[in-house]
Amino acid sequence: MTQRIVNDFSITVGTPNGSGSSTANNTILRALFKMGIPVSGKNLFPSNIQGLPTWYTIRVNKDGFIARRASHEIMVAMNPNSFTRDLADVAPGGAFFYADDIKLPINRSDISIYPMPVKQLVRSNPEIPANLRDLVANMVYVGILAHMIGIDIEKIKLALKFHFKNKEKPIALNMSMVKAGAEWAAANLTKTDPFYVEPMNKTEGLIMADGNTAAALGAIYGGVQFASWYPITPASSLAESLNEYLPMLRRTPEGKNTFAVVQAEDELAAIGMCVGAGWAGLRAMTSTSGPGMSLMTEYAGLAYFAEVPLVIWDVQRMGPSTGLPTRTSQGDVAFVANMGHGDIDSLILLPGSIKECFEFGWRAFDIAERLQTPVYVLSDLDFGMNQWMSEPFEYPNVPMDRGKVLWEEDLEQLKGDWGRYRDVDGDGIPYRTLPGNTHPASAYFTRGTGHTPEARYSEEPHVWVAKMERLKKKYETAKQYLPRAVIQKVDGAKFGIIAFGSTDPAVEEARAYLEQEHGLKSDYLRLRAIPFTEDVSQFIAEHERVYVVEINRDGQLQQLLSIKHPQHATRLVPIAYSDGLPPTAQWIWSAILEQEEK
Amino acid sequence: MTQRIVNDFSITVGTPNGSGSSTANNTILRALFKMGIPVSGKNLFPSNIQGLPTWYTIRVNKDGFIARRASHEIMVAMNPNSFTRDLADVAPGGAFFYADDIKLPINRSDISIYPMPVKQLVRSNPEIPANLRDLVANMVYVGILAHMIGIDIEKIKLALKFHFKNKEKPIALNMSMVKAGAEWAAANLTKTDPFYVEPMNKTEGLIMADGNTAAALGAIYGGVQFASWYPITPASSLAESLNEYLPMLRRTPEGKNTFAVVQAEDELAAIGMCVGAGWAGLRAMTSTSGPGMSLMTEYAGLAYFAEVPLVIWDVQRMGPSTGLPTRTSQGDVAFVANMGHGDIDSLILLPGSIKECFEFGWRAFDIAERLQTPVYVLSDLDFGMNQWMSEPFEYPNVPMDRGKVLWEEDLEQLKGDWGRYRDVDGDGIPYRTLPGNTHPASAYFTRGTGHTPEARYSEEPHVWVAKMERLKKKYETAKQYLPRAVIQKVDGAKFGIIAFGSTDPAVEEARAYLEQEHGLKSDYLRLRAIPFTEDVSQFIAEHERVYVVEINRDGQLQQLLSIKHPQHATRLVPIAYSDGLPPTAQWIWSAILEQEEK
Amino acid sequence: MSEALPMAGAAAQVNAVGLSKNDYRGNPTTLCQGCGHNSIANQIIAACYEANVVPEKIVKFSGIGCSSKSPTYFLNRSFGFNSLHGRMPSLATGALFGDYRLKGLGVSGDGDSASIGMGQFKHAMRRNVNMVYIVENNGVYGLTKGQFSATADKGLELKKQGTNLYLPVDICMEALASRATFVARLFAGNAKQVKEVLKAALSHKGIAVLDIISPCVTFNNQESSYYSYSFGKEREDPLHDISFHAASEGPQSTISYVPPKPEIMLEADMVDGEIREVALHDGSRIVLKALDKDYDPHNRLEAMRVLEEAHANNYLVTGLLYIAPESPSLTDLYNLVETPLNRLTEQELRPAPETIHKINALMF
Amino acid sequence: MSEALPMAGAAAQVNAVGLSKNDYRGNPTTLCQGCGHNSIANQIIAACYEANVVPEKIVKFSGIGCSSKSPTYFLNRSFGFNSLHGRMPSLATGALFGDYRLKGLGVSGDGDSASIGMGQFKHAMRRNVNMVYIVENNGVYGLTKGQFSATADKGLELKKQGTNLYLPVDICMEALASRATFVARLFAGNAKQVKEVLKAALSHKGIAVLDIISPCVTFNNQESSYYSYSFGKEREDPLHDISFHAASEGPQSTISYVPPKPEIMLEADMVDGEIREVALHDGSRIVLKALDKDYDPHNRLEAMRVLEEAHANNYLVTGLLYIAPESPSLTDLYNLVETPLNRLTEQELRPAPETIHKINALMF
Ligand SMILES: Cc1ncc(C[n+]2csc(CCOP(=O)(O)OP(=O)(O)O)c2C)c(N)n1
Ligand SMILES: Cc1ncc(C[n+]2csc(CCOP(=O)(O)OP(=O)(O)O)c2C)c(N)n1
Ligand code: SF4
Ligand code: SF4
Ligand SMILES: [Mg+2]
Ligand SMILES: [Mg+2]
Repeated sequence: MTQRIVNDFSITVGTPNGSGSSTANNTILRALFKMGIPVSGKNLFPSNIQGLPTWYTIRVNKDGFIARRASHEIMVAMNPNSFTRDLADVAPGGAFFYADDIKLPINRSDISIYPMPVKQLVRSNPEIPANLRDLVANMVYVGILAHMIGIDIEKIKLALKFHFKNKEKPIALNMSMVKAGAEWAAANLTKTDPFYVEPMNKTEGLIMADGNTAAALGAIYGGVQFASWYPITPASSLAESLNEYLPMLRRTPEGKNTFAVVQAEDELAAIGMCVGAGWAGLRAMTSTSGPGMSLMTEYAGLAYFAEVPLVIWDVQRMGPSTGLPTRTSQGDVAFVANMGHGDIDSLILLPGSIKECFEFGWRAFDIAERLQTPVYVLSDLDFGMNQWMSEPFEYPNVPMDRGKVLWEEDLEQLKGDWGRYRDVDGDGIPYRTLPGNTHPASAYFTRGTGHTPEARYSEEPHVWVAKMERLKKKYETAKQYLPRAVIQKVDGAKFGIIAFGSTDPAVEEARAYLEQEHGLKSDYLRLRAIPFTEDVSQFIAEHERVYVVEINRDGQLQQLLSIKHPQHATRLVPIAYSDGLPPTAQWIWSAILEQEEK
Repeated sequence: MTQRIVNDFSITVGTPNGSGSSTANNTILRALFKMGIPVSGKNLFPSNIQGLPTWYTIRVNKDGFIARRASHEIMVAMNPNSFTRDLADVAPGGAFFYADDIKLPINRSDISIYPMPVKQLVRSNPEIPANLRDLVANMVYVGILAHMIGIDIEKIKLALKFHFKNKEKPIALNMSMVKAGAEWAAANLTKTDPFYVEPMNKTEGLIMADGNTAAALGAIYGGVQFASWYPITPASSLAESLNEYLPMLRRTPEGKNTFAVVQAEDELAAIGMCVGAGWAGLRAMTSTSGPGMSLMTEYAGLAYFAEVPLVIWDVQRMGPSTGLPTRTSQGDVAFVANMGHGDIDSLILLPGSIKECFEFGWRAFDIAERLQTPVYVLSDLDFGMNQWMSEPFEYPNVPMDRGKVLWEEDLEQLKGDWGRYRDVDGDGIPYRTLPGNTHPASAYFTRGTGHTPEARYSEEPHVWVAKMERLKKKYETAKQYLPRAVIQKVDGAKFGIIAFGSTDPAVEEARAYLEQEHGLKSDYLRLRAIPFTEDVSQFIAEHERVYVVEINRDGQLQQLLSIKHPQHATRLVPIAYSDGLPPTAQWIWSAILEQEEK
Repeated sequence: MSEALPMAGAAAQVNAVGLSKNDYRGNPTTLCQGCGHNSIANQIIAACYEANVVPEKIVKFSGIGCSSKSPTYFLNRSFGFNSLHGRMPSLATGALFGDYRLKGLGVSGDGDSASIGMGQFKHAMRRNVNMVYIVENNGVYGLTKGQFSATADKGLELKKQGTNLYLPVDICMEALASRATFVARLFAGNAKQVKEVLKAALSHKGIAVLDIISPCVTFNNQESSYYSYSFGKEREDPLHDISFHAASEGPQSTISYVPPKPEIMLEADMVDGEIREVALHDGSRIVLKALDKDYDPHNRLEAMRVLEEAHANNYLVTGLLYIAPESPSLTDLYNLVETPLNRLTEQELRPAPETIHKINALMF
Repeated sequence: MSEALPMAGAAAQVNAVGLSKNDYRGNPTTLCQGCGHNSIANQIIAACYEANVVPEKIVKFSGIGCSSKSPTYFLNRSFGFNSLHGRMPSLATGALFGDYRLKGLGVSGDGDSASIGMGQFKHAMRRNVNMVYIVENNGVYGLTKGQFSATADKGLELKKQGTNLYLPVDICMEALASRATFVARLFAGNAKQVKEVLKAALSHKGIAVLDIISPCVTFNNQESSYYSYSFGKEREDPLHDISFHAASEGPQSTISYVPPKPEIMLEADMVDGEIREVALHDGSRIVLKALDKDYDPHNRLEAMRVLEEAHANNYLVTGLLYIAPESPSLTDLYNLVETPLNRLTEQELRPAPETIHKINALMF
């Protein structure tokens, strides 16, 4: 047997969709996390409810690199329909566990092969009701794996306790199968592969969460008052998390709600409701994905032009069109930047971690209300639906910014002399009043057509130009309210990298690899908002080559950067690729190497 | 009296909307045209049916420069509500005609003032029924103007004959008022202004048409089989022209239709129907403007991805949002280029004359069917709804290109072995079959989700990437089918200008001015399609400065050019402005001068 | 803003909430003279004045069209939002959550609601959004110059448009199918009925759909159309006379735009010519006078029958077709705090700092 | 493409157009086992086989959802287009102009047609598009994992979603309000009835709306819901037995997918238990057996009454609710040439060269 390989490999489980493997997979993930080992788990699932092949891939990495890897050292094959392919996919020297009721040829001798008598073990447990057998079958591989690579059974129990909210019956039932698996493995399997896990202390103080939950919680701490949504993968769980946590966090002692969540009839209506609510002074949000974004275009343009604050979460999936509904991408950047006919500027937030999903969850409202405009938050399926290690969520460190709102007493002071679209402060941001304001001068009329500073209809050329120029000014003003980029500089960097969102772990790993293996040091700017602030321009100016990493075909962010930095357009090299799977470090470093070696 | 100014001035008529002045104004325009003088007429009208101020401005220019001018040498004021402003707007030394029932102060002495007893002349004509008085009142100013500046009364009669389709009664009625006006002017007015028209021969062989009619006729000669639309200004008259001319040109001898036009319930449905029809093998088109474009986004993405040919006319108006529905703009370029979530490439045609509206009317179908993709044609309100002098429409000079379609006999030959999305020819364009094909191997299943070359559903990463890369290849292939740019080079050019669409007359005039007045010669590329072909790149490469002229705030085309020409991004200087009115040469030359003098 | 202020110093007659009719006016109309929509705007002003509505308690909504322009012609002291073509309902739905005490007053057109807006219109009814939803129904697209709308009769001919090939949408039938809680068909030329039903609608809790036949004098005034004045007047078949009694005449609190009073419930069974009162949620009432027959506006199927009959016999039936006075409106269903949502403070909206630890503890 | 070819050399039983049942099949389902949608797909296969439909004469359409996936599970030899969520009707409307001889067969879901698709659904009915429009109605969004759709009952509770606050859309009531020319409510568990009504629907000219209650075994199978199997089975209240007689048994021309035959008109007045034949546009017939009462499917209001009654009494009524056999379908209204539009040649489509001069002469 070769050298032990500890805390540095990937485990992939292949099951049929809907077979209930997610409990098992999450249990492995959580147990490893509780052992203190950096991990990530990614669900690579089909757009289907039951039956099609699905995979769950867990990265275990002692150095904290938790991007997906393309190679699978340990494969658990539970699905006859993907068996052959799963077998082929095991890395040389890897381990292949499979349910032994699958009777298909096994033609590899370079890996360790472990049959698992799953059905048999389940059936031999008399406590398991017939209708639950298929469900708990998955616990068998948890047990076998635990024994074979050394997952702490106590941590598995912790994970199950969490999963079943301390309900004893299911915990016991599932644990019995885990143990049966472990015991069977102890008695029957001889380890021939080198992969082991060992406890560490690298996850202490961290939490485990998905980006949609984080975003919903962030919004709740941001005081969201109104949310309208329409179901769509991978965004649905964001609104569903609102439904889950709002009653817990946002009911008065008398049990009354300080919020309303409406499931709309479609995305046209979802955003329409949000625009209405935002206009009426509520912190309003909607969440959707590509097809929903396309449908929201017309209302988004109205909100921009009529200056209505609202927050739109786009949990990106693979487009164009219906595309791959259950696969991740960063393909909506260019679209969102141009979302609407006519001249449009979009404020875009780009969370780069689960913690930032939470933070931008509340911060987006401050920005939207301050700037009186839609704020788009671009997340993606990888963030939205996968479990990630994360720093704990931080309570907002600044008071809410409700922006420029005039109430009765303000109007009293102004003697009713105000204009909805007057640029009083010279920052391009006007004042607004809210429906329900009982001052007789409070009301104004809002429209998507040309209007004067007093909100009256106008087709006058100079009135139009003044309005549009003010909006442009507002967009400039916005920069001071947007999160700055996160910049890492190292001595001797040969080039810069710009990235955003869920690619961060892969970028970090690629940087480490390039430095270690090729002596190529790099600076790194993680972009967190559009429009680009001065620091971004400076970063570009400081580097002769800047690789712009993104999960799409066309290098959309690189294009936007080019537009704003014509003098440095040739420095911006797109590293853009999108095949539906979360990015790997290898993709990034090999693409950069290819360029560097030119 | 100063020097006579002949065939070089502007006439502007101010009336209340809906007062029936368009017959009168068109009559002046047509009569001047028939006198052989280059003219243009532009309707500057409100988004309203009756009552609000509206203007019609006619440019008369012996040198053939027919862009709008901002100064009005002759003003006809028929509207009390715009009287004061109209008076103020007359160029010094100009002439001011007004209906004398408007009793408002006249405070200018630097212009010629001519009161017109409009009501009186109308009432004094016993042949005019009371209910038509207001309508024909406008003919009075036609007659007075005719006498005062020398419009040939016979040509006015020709214009009215055309307008009333040779119906004697209305022609006589209107002519009587024209004559009454002319006679009254002869008897009562003394000319103190210098403006005259004189016959020329500069319009011989030309026609007079608007871009929407031209586009509809072009589509009809292109064999349009299906059109679905939803009313919207300024696009409605395109579809309405289809309704007008299709029965004349596209019925069989038996009186049967080779076409269908459906008024849809909205733009989501209009494009949906078009996608259905295009998929089923029809030359399908829809026409709309900004808000409709926004609504078409989702289906546009599907058509791109599922590779369905269709033609979408965007007759641009002022956005964002509802904007100024009756004002012109070129503000949808960036949006259309990115129309849909996910990675998108749009084929865009940019007609630059009325004749090209006709030509692209048919050519768009050839391109759409050849490339199996949506083709966007960007026109605008100025083209779409105003009358322009134009070269006559030319019968298509190439046979129809129906693209790669397999019928029963083709499948017979292939023994049914084909795949909807196979790249057989290496140009990225696959073959397709059409519903109704009775070969048992003809059918395939179309979807907006990932699919193999055999059109089966697939989520495989490499299948996705292959598909998207083929679409990119197709976009490259497209270049050979798109109209080339029109390039004018002159010796000693100091810079280049890139423009497109309805700005052409203003650009030409600005170039002439810059050369004559400032010795600044320029080369000029009139862009006619996106993606940019090699000639565009070369033009940019050849000039140190390239001014990109467009009617929008953000320099949208300039941005797209920057993206594709990073090495020359700094050369591209946006000359972008948009206030709702058709552009003037002065705006262009002054913006260029400002840059050149830096 | 100052344009919305009542004329200073005017010694006008005032209503129970101390406002003069001027306080209910808007800007001058920019619609065509004689447009049916104008008379509806006037009746809105009159109804609000007479019903002692506080203008700040009304929020105006509209889509896009000539009809949708009308909200600028009345109630300058009410907030208003002229939204997108066909998408008024969603906007109103969201906006009314801002302050549940506000009443929506939406003006839409037949193109706006029955063509492009069909989906949102139907879903607003399903949700019983707390608004008066007026469809100014002229069978054409006025603002885009006279194309057929979805309520145009099949076979109708218009000059530039040819023949309409599709079946008309019946706004009232749609409202009934979607279980709208207040459905009336009116005729813009019948000012009094419009005003009285409007007052009733303003008092109704939930959605009140008013399909008001409102002829377009410019683009659809042919003899063969339902929507022309002349024809409308002839064919009109009034179902009831409705008159509105404000439940209170005294000055009102600024909280409610409609006079609150003890409820007066509707009696059972009606006979010909009987006067029937329908109790509204806030205690004010409408009185129905049965002209033709015992008509019970609480029976959805009966309303459908009347519509079908009218359709078969080619006439217009006007009046209050249906009312379900006891249904909770949308905001009622959300168990909201008493303070309007848009007046909640940071303290009320942001969970306490200590909760963040509990939340983090849940994340594993 | 070859996947769509019938299995070579199979000596299967064939129908009147010479096809075996295999020729009507699709790919294996990827829906959940036990999903109501699967049994509907099977009945589509059976109905088309028995009705001697030529698969190339059918065009399949769908929106997005579990239901909308089904078109890949039947009729592999038919063209198909899985379009956008809620936007199938417009796509079908345009596509069927390609060749007016084709029949559309659309499969949608309740989310797809009653939530996001409400507007297009209604307008397809107004236009009487020549298609069978199946709504596989389960009251939930299956594919997005169990949220309420617009047909979910008010008050329904689902684990992750809480309580449904809004009134349900009644697909059949909507179809009737929009004057759909063929309206049926069925239950996916009742295979025979589904098949027979499907055959009738395929023979109908214009739009045939089939609201098929099709339980989602995965996300909506509670006792309190209309759409669960158990409940559905109990409550189901069959209106008629419908059996389909093809008017001709001989092999058909490839032009028509349904056997053309001399028309047989419907007789007047039915009594209990009587068998009634409804004549369809192409001469084939359906036979209705009145189970409960004299039910006349030609009376729209009666159909509404039956639905209202069922609603009031909390049961499901299944069967053919309404048919208007003589209405022209959309393509009939367009005075089209005999050759299908998509087979016209350049000669037929491009006006002759000399016409351009006339056109230019008109431009002044
Ligand atoms: C998305 C969109 N499509 C089209 C239009 C153009 N448009 C403006 S008003 C209108 C029709 C209005 O008809 P209706 O609602 O009946 O109002 P009316 O003018 O007849 O009162 C249309 C189609 C638009 N503004 N937005
Ligand atoms: C524009 C858009 N919004 C949302 C979705 C996500 N989505 C896919 S299927 C579906 C609901 C399907 O429900 P239903 O039509 O009832 O079909 P079922 O799955 O229940 O058969 C939704 C919301 C989408 N594909 N497109
Ligand atoms: S066009 Fe018709 S609907 Fe519009 S304002 Fe004029 S009369 Fe009214
Ligand atoms: S989730 Fe429900 S609707 Fe979807 S396939 Fe499964 S059972 Fe059918
Ligand atoms: Mg209308
Ligand atoms: Mg469903």
